[in-house]
Amino acid sequence: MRIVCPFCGERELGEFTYLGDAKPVRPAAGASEDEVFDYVYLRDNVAGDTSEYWYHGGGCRAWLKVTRNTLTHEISAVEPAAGVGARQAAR
Amino acid sequence: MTSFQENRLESGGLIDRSAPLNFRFDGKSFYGFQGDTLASALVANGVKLVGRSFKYHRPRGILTAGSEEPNALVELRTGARREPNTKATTAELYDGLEAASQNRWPSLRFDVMSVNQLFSPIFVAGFYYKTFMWPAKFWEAIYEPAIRRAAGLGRAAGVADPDRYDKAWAHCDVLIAGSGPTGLAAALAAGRAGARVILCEEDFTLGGRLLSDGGTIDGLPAAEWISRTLAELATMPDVRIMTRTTLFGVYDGGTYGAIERVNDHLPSPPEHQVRQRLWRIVAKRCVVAAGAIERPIVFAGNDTPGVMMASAMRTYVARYAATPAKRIALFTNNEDGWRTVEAALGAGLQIAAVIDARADVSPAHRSLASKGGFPVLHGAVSGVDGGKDGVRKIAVSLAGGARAEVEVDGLAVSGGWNPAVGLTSYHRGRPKWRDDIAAFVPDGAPPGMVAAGAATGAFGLGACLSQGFAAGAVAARDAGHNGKAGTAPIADDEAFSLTPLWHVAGKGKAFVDYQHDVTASDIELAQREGFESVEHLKRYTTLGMATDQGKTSNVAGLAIMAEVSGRSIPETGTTIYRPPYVPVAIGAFAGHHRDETFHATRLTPSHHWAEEQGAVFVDTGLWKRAQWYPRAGEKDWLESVAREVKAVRGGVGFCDVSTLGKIDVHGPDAGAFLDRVYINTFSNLAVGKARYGLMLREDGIVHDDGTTSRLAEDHYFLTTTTAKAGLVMQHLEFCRQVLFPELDVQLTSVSDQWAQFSIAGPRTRDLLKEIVDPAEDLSNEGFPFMGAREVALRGGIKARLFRISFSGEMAFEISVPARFGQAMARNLMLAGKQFGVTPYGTEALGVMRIEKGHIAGPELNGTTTAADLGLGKMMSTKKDFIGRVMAGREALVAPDRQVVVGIKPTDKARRLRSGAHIIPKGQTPGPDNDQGYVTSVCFSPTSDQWIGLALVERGRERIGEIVHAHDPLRGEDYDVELCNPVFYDPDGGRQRG
Amino acid sequence: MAEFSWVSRSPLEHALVAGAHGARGGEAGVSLTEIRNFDLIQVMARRGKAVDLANAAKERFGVAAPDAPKAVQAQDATLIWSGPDQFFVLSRGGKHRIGALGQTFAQSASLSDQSHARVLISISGAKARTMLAKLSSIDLHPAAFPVGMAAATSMDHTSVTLWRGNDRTDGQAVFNLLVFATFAESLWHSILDSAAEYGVDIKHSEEL
Amino acid sequence: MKYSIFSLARAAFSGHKNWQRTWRDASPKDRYDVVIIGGGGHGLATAWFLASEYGIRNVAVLEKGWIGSGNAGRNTTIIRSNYGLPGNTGFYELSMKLWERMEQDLNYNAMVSQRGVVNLYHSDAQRDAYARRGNTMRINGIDAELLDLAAVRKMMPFLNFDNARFPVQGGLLQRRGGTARHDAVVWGYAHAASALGVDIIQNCEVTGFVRDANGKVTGVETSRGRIGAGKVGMAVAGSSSRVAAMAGLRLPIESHVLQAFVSEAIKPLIPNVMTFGAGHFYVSQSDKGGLVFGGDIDGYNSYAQRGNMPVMEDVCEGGMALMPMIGRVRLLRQWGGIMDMSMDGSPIIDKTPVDGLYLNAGWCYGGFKATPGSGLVFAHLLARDESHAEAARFRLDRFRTGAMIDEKGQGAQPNLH
Repeated sequence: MRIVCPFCGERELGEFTYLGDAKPVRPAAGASEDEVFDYVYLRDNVAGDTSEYWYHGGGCRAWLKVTRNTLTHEISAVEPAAGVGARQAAR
Repeated sequence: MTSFQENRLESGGLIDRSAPLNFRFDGKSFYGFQGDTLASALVANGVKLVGRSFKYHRPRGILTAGSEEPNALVELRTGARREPNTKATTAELYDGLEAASQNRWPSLRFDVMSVNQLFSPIFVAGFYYKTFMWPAKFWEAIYEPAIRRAAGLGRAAGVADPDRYDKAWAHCDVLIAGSGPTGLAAALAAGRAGARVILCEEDFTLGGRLLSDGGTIDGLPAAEWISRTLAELATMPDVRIMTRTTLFGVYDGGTYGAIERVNDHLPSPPEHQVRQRLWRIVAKRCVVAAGAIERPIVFAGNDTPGVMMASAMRTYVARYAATPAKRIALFTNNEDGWRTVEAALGAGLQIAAVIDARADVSPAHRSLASKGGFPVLHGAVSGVDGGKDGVRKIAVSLAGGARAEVEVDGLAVSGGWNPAVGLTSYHRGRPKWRDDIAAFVPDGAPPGMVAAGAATGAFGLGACLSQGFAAGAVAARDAGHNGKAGTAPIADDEAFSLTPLWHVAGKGKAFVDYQHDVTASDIELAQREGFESVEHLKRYTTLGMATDQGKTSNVAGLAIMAEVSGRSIPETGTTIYRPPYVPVAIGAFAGHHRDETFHATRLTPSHHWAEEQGAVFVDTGLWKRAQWYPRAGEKDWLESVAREVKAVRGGVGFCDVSTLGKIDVHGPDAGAFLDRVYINTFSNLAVGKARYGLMLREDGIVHDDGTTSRLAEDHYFLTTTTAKAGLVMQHLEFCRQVLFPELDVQLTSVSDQWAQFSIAGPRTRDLLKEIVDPAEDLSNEGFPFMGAREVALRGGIKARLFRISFSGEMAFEISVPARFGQAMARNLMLAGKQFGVTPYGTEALGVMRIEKGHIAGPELNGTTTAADLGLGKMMSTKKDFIGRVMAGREALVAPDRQVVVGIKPTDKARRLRSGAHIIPKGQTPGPDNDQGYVTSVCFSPTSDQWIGLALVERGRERIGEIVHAHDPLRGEDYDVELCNPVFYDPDGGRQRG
Repeated sequence: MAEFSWVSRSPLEHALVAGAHGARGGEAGVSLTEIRNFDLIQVMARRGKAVDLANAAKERFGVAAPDAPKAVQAQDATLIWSGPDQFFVLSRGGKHRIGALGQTFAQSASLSDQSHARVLISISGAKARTMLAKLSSIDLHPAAFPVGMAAATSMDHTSVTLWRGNDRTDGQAVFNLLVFATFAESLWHSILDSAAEYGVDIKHSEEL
Repeated sequence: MKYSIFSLARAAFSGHKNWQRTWRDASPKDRYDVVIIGGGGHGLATAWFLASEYGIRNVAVLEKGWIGSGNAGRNTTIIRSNYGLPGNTGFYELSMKLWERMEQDLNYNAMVSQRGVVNLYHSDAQRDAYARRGNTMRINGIDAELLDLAAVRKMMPFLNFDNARFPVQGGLLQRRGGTARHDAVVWGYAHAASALGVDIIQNCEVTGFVRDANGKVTGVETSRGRIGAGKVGMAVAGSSSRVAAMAGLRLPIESHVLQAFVSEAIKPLIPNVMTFGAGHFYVSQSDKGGLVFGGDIDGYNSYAQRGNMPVMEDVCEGGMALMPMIGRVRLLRQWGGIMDMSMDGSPIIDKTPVDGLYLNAGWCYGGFKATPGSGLVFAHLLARDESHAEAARFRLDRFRTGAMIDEKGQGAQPNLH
């Protein structure tokens, strides 16, 4: 598998580390145990296109949000994990 | 010296008669020529019997001339380089080659195990599932060892492979598999268009079937066209042609695996060179021009030596000028098989008959028969008379029902061709059936890949050239190259007409899978017993699971299953195609990652200094760390370690702790950031101070710990444990980039920038005064416990000094830029000489941390909470932090959790061991009273006895209780007392003093 | 009072043996030079300050800092992209120390000194690309990796920064490699292993 | 027909014409007391135990493809009970005891081969962890031995002892561990369950659940029509999330691909099952002669049933580091199975919040060795509506309460278990 890092270009799988589903959002401070439980433990585990976090640790150390099909492994989109919007704001 | 080869033609072939090569097969010496394979050289020398089959030990000869060979497997080379199951058909001949037949005893001709054939009525498919069950104990003792000895084929060397391997990457626009007409045409088109091209050919000569079948292309004989084409390709700097290289698999993102047999054509690799190289080829497009494989027809006795695929027979004759037989018959169901007759006649061989299963034969072939004076029999071969010396006679069932017999010493068989659909199907693709050629062809392919030529069922030369050329041009264009490709090479298409015939009924064993001895009746039996799915068929009979990967057997097997189960072939379907396309040496997949270079090695800045001191090193992750520094006369490591501990506790010592993860946390929000990742608060830490921190995972379990210092308002220096350095950095980057992108914070690993030493012991300050600039105030007031700041050292360099203590002594950690690490170690020795300074290793470090009750890896085991470790009070209730909520779940705050406690044996002389379990005193050990286990132990020179830490149920409430340490693995049982985990200086006066 | 000497030792000092290595006969296919005397500062933009950082860099070095994987040659420094909104300043020892750069970038960036954290190896020769193909998954074809191209990548599972410097006077490409100091000896041996079949010429230099 | 050497010899005389189907090819009835989704080892074993132990014979096993087409036919055939945490330890030993009598129970030779499993260690810390685990095993009445270097050398003289990056220091041995012929386990349970009246229905894909007004599951919709059920049990590891989603459930499970590899068949070389402690590699040799080996999962969610090269290389690197004698042995085939990776690395066998729907999932790497035990405890749960004593900790709500069974200590990160 190869991932097109938005910063570095296309790189081979070995440079990346997988974290998992990017859909769950960390609940805000003060969230209930149930909400945090859901965030930490429950997964849709989709067979098909899914958005997930990958870390380009063997390269530029950016966290990426990768849209990938779990049936075919085809990658349709990659963006910085913080989101393109957040990144532009940061600049 | 004679190089007489009885079955070698006087002229012709692609062999170099001026380069005779000596080789040995089963101890007997022979000659062949440069350009031979082992198989062609054996053919040239009239060797027919080359191996024994897997189950029945039947005599077998050479069936094919390629990597699909099921029978002609040998042990190649000797000693440590012995390679089992090497296909003689792909082994390139070299001078001095040694090969031996396999799976026979005492010899190939007289094999005792051929007695198995007598039991063949019982040894049917799956027989072992129905028997060997009684008595139960006999399986491991008797039945299984016998089966294991009988099974298997060749013998591995059993000693370390002496050769080297490596791996490499390659990149191209267009990757082409195969150098037959299709592949060469594709390379021409893509190359001319300006694409970067890699062409892989598993053979050592380019040309594919052209080398055997010839033909006329662009008006030139095939050989001339090949040279002209190669000459043109050679002018293109971005076209790379790799021979002896098999493309074996396709992986995601256009990554392909290929194996290059760099030096297998030599007795051993030249110095500094590898035997084989694994390629990972990244290609934008791939053209599969892998051709097709001729398939056998299943009939009784079809495994007799001398029965050979028709295309293989003409390969031996045309390419190698070697004649497998003198008087041959052809058994075919298609037009292509006749080309073998043409080739054989051209080489002066005698044709005894052609048995054609089709109703009609073309007029051209009919006249060829009458000119050649041999009969054309319409029917099928139904039996073979012969044995280990080869075929003597074949029985033919004629179309009208009559029988005929033909005397021959060789039988060429053509059942049609199966396109090589492997590469196109490795992403679980299922090929589709084409009735006109009675074969499966690719139905789609992984992204970026396309098949062309015979691999798609286009068997004519003209079609191969035009398809290959077109595919090459399109691939180049898709990869962004629009140069002019010119015109495609042109040739005529041969006729290909086929009437499917899979299986001829008859008496005697008719083999579908030669190597695994799967017969037509085995398939019928499998169907009868309900194993009708092709996957069940494969698993029940082992069809297609041999080293030839079913290349000659799979389609015939499922065709027979279709027949007996009353389904069509496409309804029956294929099994899943799995890589690799040819078996690949495990050594090649490892490359240079073996022995000491299995993984990288990390060295501390003072490593070579420690080596000079005679340190013993220990592997900690990738690190080599000094474990202890033995001195002459010390009888064991315990003695050395005890000396180091005493030296620290009584004076001063130092230890390289550079392996700790070190991270610069910069930015205005650095403090706020740390507040969210640590359970305790860092934003209120004063500049110039250090604080111990604990971080949790989001599930509430302890992740890591370490001290973090504030060096400036917007600069913290964070340390992690050695083991977790990389993971913590990854976690912090996740927090920074994903969870809290609103914070202005920057992270950099500075683990390699700083050589860090722990200096500990009551004389630490004395030592430091020697080396630190006198202007620096090191007094308790000027540099209090948990102080942290930059200091100048004598001689002009700057260091970071932290007053932190892992040993419990008065201690500092000092960091200098890493290239001064060695100098620092030497200077510490110099500065501390008068105080008896002693370097200490990780063992002494461990002893002192246990004496002090500090937790480390064995306690931070991924299941312990802050409270388990006695650090529950550190959890701030005033802020959110990673793991806060989940840490509060009921089972994680339950009162009966196993918590860290100290232990000491009641018998002071008793040694403790980690991994012993804790059982209440007086009870019989069992799952219900297993209350915990010993995590860390050491001999404490300070207490003069073994001490340890343990995780014990309600341990903190049970201080003083005598419990039982139960260690059945080591046959030890003894009483220990649960105690305060801080064995040494519990009120901490020494480290503050 | 003892005399302390502070000798700076390269992490490769032990492993690097100048001279020929591997196959002999004919010109060495690979030349390896370790460069020993340099300052290397990591510069990371603070939140919202990327533009300010670019301006400050331009002012100090006269060139725009790289905002893509490139190495930009300034008069007395090389600015090498190392990640989004960050780059290295590589210069001859003493030219651009962290203290001086800290003033330049005080308003726009966080700085981290990496001068001792990396080893710098320069690789060239007729077989340099062929050898690097064994260690690097990056496409180093001249069209794909021209002079000035850089990559934060991994070799043999070890993080490195790789960039193509100016060609040698004989036209051969030059590949520069920053390797983590504690991995350097290990990766050095991997490089030697990979290059041995082509013949290797080894030296070190204090000059950047 | 009872299988034995005698029936085999008799059959030989009649040219093997009289063999019956190994299991009946059943068509679905309207209703069953229990419908089990998934015709793998677990589903079939559950059916057999329901019929043989609990007297419930009106049972159907629904398989969307051919029986054994999931992980039962796609594993490395290892059986062992060397687990270290309460919950796992007792359960896997229960399973091991059932392996030991399987052939006699089923009248089918599944080639259970107790040739020993050795986990090699390369550091003091690993030794201590194995000591802890081995002692747990012994306390639970399970055989375990801690081998020192000399003992390992004697048992496996072919390992790299002399120039290894991470030298072997010893190993944890379970002699009763070993291998079993994976496909035969499936066929054996099918054979025996079918003989007791269980309907095994292949090519029957479940497409939905039938629920009554109270939400209780009363049947399943399938590609072969609606089938009523008193209770429905899921044993579809690899697809658990997908099937559970049809009932509106989200699970603490991710699907990951685990590759395995087999070499060409060679004469006996490796006597037992070995795991390399300094990398990702484990190996045994099949009775047919192939070295069967594997390593770590590829590390990202996948339903593709095929893997990528980095892990393949990583596994072979581990193999060569441990035993450089396999360098010239050729890798013949590679395949990938879909692991039901749970959030703590341990299985879930429990009722679900949906009435009438029962869950058997989250097996991670433990699925094959668990087959008989899983069948028994799941049958118990289905028959009695309460957990079997040895499966009481495999609760679905343990993640909510914090009572995880985390052998590797990796937390809620399925790809690291």
